[in-house]
Amino acid sequence: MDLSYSPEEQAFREEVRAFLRDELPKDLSDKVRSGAELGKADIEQWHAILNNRGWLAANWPKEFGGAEWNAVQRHIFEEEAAQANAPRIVPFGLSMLAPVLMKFGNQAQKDYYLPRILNGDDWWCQGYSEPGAGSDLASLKTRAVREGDHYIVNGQKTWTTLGQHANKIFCLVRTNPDVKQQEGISFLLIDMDTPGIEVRPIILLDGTPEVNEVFFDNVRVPAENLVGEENKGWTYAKYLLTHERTNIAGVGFSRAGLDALKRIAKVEMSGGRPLIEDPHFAARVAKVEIDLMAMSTTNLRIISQAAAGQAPGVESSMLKVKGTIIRQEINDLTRRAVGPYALPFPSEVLAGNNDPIGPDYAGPTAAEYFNNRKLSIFGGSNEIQRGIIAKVKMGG
Amino acid sequence: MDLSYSPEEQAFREEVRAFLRDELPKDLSDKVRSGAELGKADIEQWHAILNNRGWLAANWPKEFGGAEWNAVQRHIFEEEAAQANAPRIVPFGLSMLAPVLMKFGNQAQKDYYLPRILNGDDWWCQGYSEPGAGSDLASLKTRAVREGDHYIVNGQKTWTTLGQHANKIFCLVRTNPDVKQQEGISFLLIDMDTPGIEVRPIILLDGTPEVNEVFFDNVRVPAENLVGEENKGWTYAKYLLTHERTNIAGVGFSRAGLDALKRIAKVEMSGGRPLIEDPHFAARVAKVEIDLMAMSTTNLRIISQAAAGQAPGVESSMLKVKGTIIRQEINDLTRRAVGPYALPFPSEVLAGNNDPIGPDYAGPTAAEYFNNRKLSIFGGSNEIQRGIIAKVKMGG
Amino acid sequence: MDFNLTEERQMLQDTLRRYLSDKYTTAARNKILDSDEGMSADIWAGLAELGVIGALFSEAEGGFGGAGFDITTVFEELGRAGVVEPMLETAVLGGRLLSALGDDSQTALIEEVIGGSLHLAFAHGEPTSRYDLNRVATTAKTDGGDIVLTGRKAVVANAEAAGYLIVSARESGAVDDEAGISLFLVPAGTSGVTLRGYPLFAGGRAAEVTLDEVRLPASARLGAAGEAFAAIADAVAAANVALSAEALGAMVTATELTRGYLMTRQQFGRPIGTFQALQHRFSDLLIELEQARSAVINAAGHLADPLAERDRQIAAARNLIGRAGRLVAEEAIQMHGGIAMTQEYELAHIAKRIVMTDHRFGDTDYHLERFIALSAAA
Amino acid sequence: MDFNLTEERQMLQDTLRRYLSDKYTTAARNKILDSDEGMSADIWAGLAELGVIGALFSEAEGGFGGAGFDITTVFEELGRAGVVEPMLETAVLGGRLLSALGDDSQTALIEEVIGGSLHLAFAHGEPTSRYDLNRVATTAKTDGGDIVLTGRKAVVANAEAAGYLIVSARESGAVDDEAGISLFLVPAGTSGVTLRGYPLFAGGRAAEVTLDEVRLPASARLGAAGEAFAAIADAVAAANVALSAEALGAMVTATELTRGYLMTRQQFGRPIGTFQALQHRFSDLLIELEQARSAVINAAGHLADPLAERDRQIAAARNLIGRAGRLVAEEAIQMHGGIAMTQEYELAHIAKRIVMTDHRFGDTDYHLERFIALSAAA
Repeated sequence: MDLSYSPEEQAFREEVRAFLRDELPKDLSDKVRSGAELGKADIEQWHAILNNRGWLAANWPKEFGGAEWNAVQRHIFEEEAAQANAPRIVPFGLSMLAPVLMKFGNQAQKDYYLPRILNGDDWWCQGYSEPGAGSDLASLKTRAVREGDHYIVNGQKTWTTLGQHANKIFCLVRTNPDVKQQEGISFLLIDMDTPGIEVRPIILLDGTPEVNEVFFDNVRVPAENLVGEENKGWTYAKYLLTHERTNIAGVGFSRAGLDALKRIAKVEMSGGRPLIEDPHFAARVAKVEIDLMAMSTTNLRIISQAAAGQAPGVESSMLKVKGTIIRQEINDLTRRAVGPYALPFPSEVLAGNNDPIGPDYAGPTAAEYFNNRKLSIFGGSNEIQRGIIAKVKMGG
Repeated sequence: MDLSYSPEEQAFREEVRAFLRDELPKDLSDKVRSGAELGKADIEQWHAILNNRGWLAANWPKEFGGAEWNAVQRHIFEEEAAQANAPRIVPFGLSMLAPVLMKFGNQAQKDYYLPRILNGDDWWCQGYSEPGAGSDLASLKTRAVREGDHYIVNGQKTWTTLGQHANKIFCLVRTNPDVKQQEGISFLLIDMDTPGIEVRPIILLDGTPEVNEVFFDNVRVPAENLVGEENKGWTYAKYLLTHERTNIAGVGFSRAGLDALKRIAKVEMSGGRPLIEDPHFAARVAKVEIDLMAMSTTNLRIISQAAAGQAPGVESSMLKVKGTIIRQEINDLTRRAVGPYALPFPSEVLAGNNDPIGPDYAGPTAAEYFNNRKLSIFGGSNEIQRGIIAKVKMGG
Repeated sequence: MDFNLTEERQMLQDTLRRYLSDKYTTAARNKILDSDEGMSADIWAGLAELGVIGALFSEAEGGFGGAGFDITTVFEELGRAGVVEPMLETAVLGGRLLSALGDDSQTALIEEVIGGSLHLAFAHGEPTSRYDLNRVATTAKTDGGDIVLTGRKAVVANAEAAGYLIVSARESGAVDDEAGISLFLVPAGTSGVTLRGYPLFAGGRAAEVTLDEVRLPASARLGAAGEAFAAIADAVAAANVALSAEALGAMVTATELTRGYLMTRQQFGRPIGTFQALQHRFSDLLIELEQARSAVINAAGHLADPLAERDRQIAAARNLIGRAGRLVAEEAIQMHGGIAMTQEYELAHIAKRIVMTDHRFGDTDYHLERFIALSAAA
Repeated sequence: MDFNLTEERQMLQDTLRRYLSDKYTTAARNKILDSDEGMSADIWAGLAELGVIGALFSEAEGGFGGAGFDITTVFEELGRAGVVEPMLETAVLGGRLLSALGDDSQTALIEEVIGGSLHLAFAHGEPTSRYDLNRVATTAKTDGGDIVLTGRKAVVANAEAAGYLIVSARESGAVDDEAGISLFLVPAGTSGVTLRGYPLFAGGRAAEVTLDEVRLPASARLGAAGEAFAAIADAVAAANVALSAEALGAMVTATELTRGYLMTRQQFGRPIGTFQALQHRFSDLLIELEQARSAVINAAGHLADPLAERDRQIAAARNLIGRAGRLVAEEAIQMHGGIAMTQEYELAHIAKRIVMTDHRFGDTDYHLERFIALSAAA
């Protein structure tokens, strides 16, 4: 047991810090700090900068062009990147599809797709959820019927995050409707430009067009776009879902959010004193900070225990549940901290086209609070995670 | 809507107050105040005093010798009695068996048993729970086989509160093992002096012998002791369980407990000031007080809505859940309030045979905290109550 | 003690519920939310015609209600339907301030309010005053027979629609003195008044109000100079009762929507409402809903009490409803899952109404501290 | 960074766990709880022999450990088994105070402690000092070459068994000054010392100690006059790490007992662990258990840090463990139902150990306030 950073780890932190100082464009970090929406070009720019440094794919093996960082390195990077208000890395290609391709894809797929993910040639989105399925993924209905060397895909996906930017989608499709639900599913890679695909935005409760519905009407997908074996897609899907997602606890985001909250609470006045000196508010902030300090260690412990590339399984469910609770609590406190100035919702200001109403930090707080309710719903709801934990831990 | 007490209600409160001032023996209220255990004689004394005034059976109809108070009167009495540190009324005969007898008993049973309950001739205990059954009451195994004009009872009951004082027990027994669980149960009245009955105390985690196991070995019970019809006992049992129990929310106890807590927190010093001025402690006390203020109104609303003698049903489940949460929170805060003096457990002091360790209010706090965990377990656990609420309210 | 609504209030409740369920559908409301005005003139006229505004005033004021339980009857229904029209600003805050302090010509405006032809806005909060009612930096200086107002008012709900802003300003004392605050009736369009309007996150509109040497006749003052604080506190007490009831109504709807969803939505081959974990959590929501209703009753029933007890009960209610409201809003969204995250779904708006209540006239913590202070003083 | 136990600590953990699971059965412990001594001399000797006491001291002190992770390794195991023997008093508090302040003849006692032949007790808290380490009203007056102690010490754990009481007393300053406090080594049976002993609710014994003009030679003082506070704070910091680890161990056992019960106990025809509501709540316990473990690691890993950071981490750990511990204890009892309410069942004792930790060296709220103060100062 040793909680101190080794000289190598400290040197790495300095390296990350210097990189962020030198390479992170100020207009990007300003947008992140103010809660403004990032456009596709913003994210592509940041991905390219990271890729240029060899740091875009933190947990890919070196052979595929990854950084192959260990748990502590990833932790350090996430901490520093969040502190510096770096844009978040979009995970669909890098952390979700890529591990599946590395493990189950054929050589041609690896050779073709992995470099394109790194280079930003492809923007992937995820075709998992369907209307009416929710967390019951395996009940999916989108059909793919083999016709010669193509699959003909019909159906609908939903909650497709940033699908409006994507040129590719990886999909779970039903290739055999006559067997047990989990046994008739395949994993397909689909070009979004294929005729018959339509993307419609879903406006979220904070007004943002972050997620989409994707409709498939007789979409012809080359059979070579099948990953692994037909009807084995459920295995790959589970691998993707439980695969080591280093940032599932969101510790870096929470840390940055907490720091921002404390800055706000030092400036906001309540009853003639800074809000942070209000004992009740200070107590709530302290409790979530204490939870986060422990979560940070929990995260490092769990990720360290899993050998590189291994799935920590049920522990990642624990990280997800507690991590989202902490992030949502910080969102709640931040909204409260700004008082009446959480009420305005000036869309033109949030789009960056006008002066803020009240203090500049106040604008996005209510929207972020509501938007981040998704954290405990999407990607396997916290109820699903609790069920997984109970199943694994009580099964013995 | 009118929250103010009418002149009649105010007069009633004065009457109750005068009665308590004049009639409640000081040695009894002292014992209650200090958390000392009440003996059988103490309770019988208090019951007799109340009965003498006609106030023992608050919600019995007048025809049976009850006070037939309305909801507000009962509320006033409970508030005043708790404030005055009156002993609690033991409910087994008065509030549990009696309503069943009034509704389902035959004339002979009513004529014989009801006056004996009022006069203190009988001390009833409850034979519902069995080892291994827990909240799943209907799975009970104690058998009663009809032989001529007797039932022969074999089996075991448990968690029998104050069974050590009782001379009678009302029991759920299985009279038909060959039908659906709920359909083969009967409701029997049994004399504790009958040969074959053995009572063994269960020592609770705070050291008190409050509950018992009761063993039945070929116990002969006259058939006339059957209440209602054979195999219809489940109906009577449910009636008993969901029957209006005026005090299920425990508002009076909570109010008295909260007042005691505040008195303690004014005396206890922390960091050089009274504990009640510590903002964090004050906040926790305030939250539970706010919850209790609302609960007091919830209680009155619900009881007022149910016409006299009617079962409020699912609402009493709500009162039970929230009422126990509030009482347990007050117990927790009281334990915390006394600081290190919650640690000692001098049984001879608690028995009243020695000077207290530390302040006199500190002695029972830890024991009460642990003992009152039972509130959410016994009498239908809070999980069972939540299930009832969901079933009724979501069924529509 | 009596926990039944009077016959009149029962009728008001029935009428209002029927009207809103007919006219204030999700589609209609979404259209209102998207509109430039942020409210519907038709709905406002309809509410006036039904007597809903009049129910918030006493007979002496020209209405037929005005007590705590009238307020809660109206606002629970507004909350159930997620109504965004500015009843709080125009009728409760504006109306009560006029009534409490106005001279005959000023109180004459109440008739227009009740009739639905006049809107009001209470321009009191300032960029750094947060929830402190006593903190007023805007100044009122007498200049000859005139009064000159200078300052800034923050998040003034309904400012753009209001025929008059009721503006607080300090005539004397330190920035947080209760004494020295006056109210002024400022007609819309008065020179020197600038509004920067914007929509609110939970519907409706507000504005930042800049007062740049706004010159008014002395007759614009409501009541005696520097003595408006008590009336402000009274009006805000009534507003807090209204907000509590509105949140309660919205919580009822959130719970009902959740119940419906749990019973119909299928997952893993059965309605998700048959899963025990959700059942138990739903039961907790129902319990908190009963508690919230009791808190609203307590607050309304003590609105006419002596100030200390009135304010203690109101602080208790707002704190409890703040906690219960957050629980209900978050759990309702969580139990719904993704659908609740979409703007067009009823619950999204209702949840916003519940949560954003917490940013008006004190949040959950503010009211807890107030409760502690008032309890200690008692 | 490294989250693995060293080989030595792994061995210590294994050995201790095996020993306690053999010797410290529920039956054995219930016998100890019922005994007049409130502890077992055999167990104490056994622990000494295994090197468990030695593991709590550094090599310089004659042990082979003494770091934060040695403390947590030992105390997590003691907590798992619900051990009531006074390791905290004798080894952590007593040992560290001797080591920090003692002269050669005084530190020589550590050998007896490690060997198991000497018990110690830290007589510091007073009837009204609650958790304030700086609040010492007991006085030490010099009288010729002697020192005379007068005062009362409250809830002195292990006082009856101790060969020496380590008594704090004030030589100068105000009642809550950190400066001016000294420690004195008071042999058992010293004239003027009265013990009123009693059992503790969660096992073990303590005493109210009255010091009535207790006359000691000046050589009884530990360290320099009036300068003991820093050593007290250091020893209590280590005690807080130990208490955190002990509570963690007890939480592990409570959770394991609950898991076992949920999987075997049948109700409504199936194991109650198959009911989803309990499954989800049990999952939350497991999550909090991981958090508690991390909190213990953080506290132990920062025990040798500069004081501000050390104390901030320790306050964080005790607060988190106070919250998580209450949740685990209460939920474990609730999920068990009636059986957990009986004295003889393992969980009853374990739950008491968890909850009553909160009454030693500061409760959950005390540590939260400390955390806030230390964070604000940082």
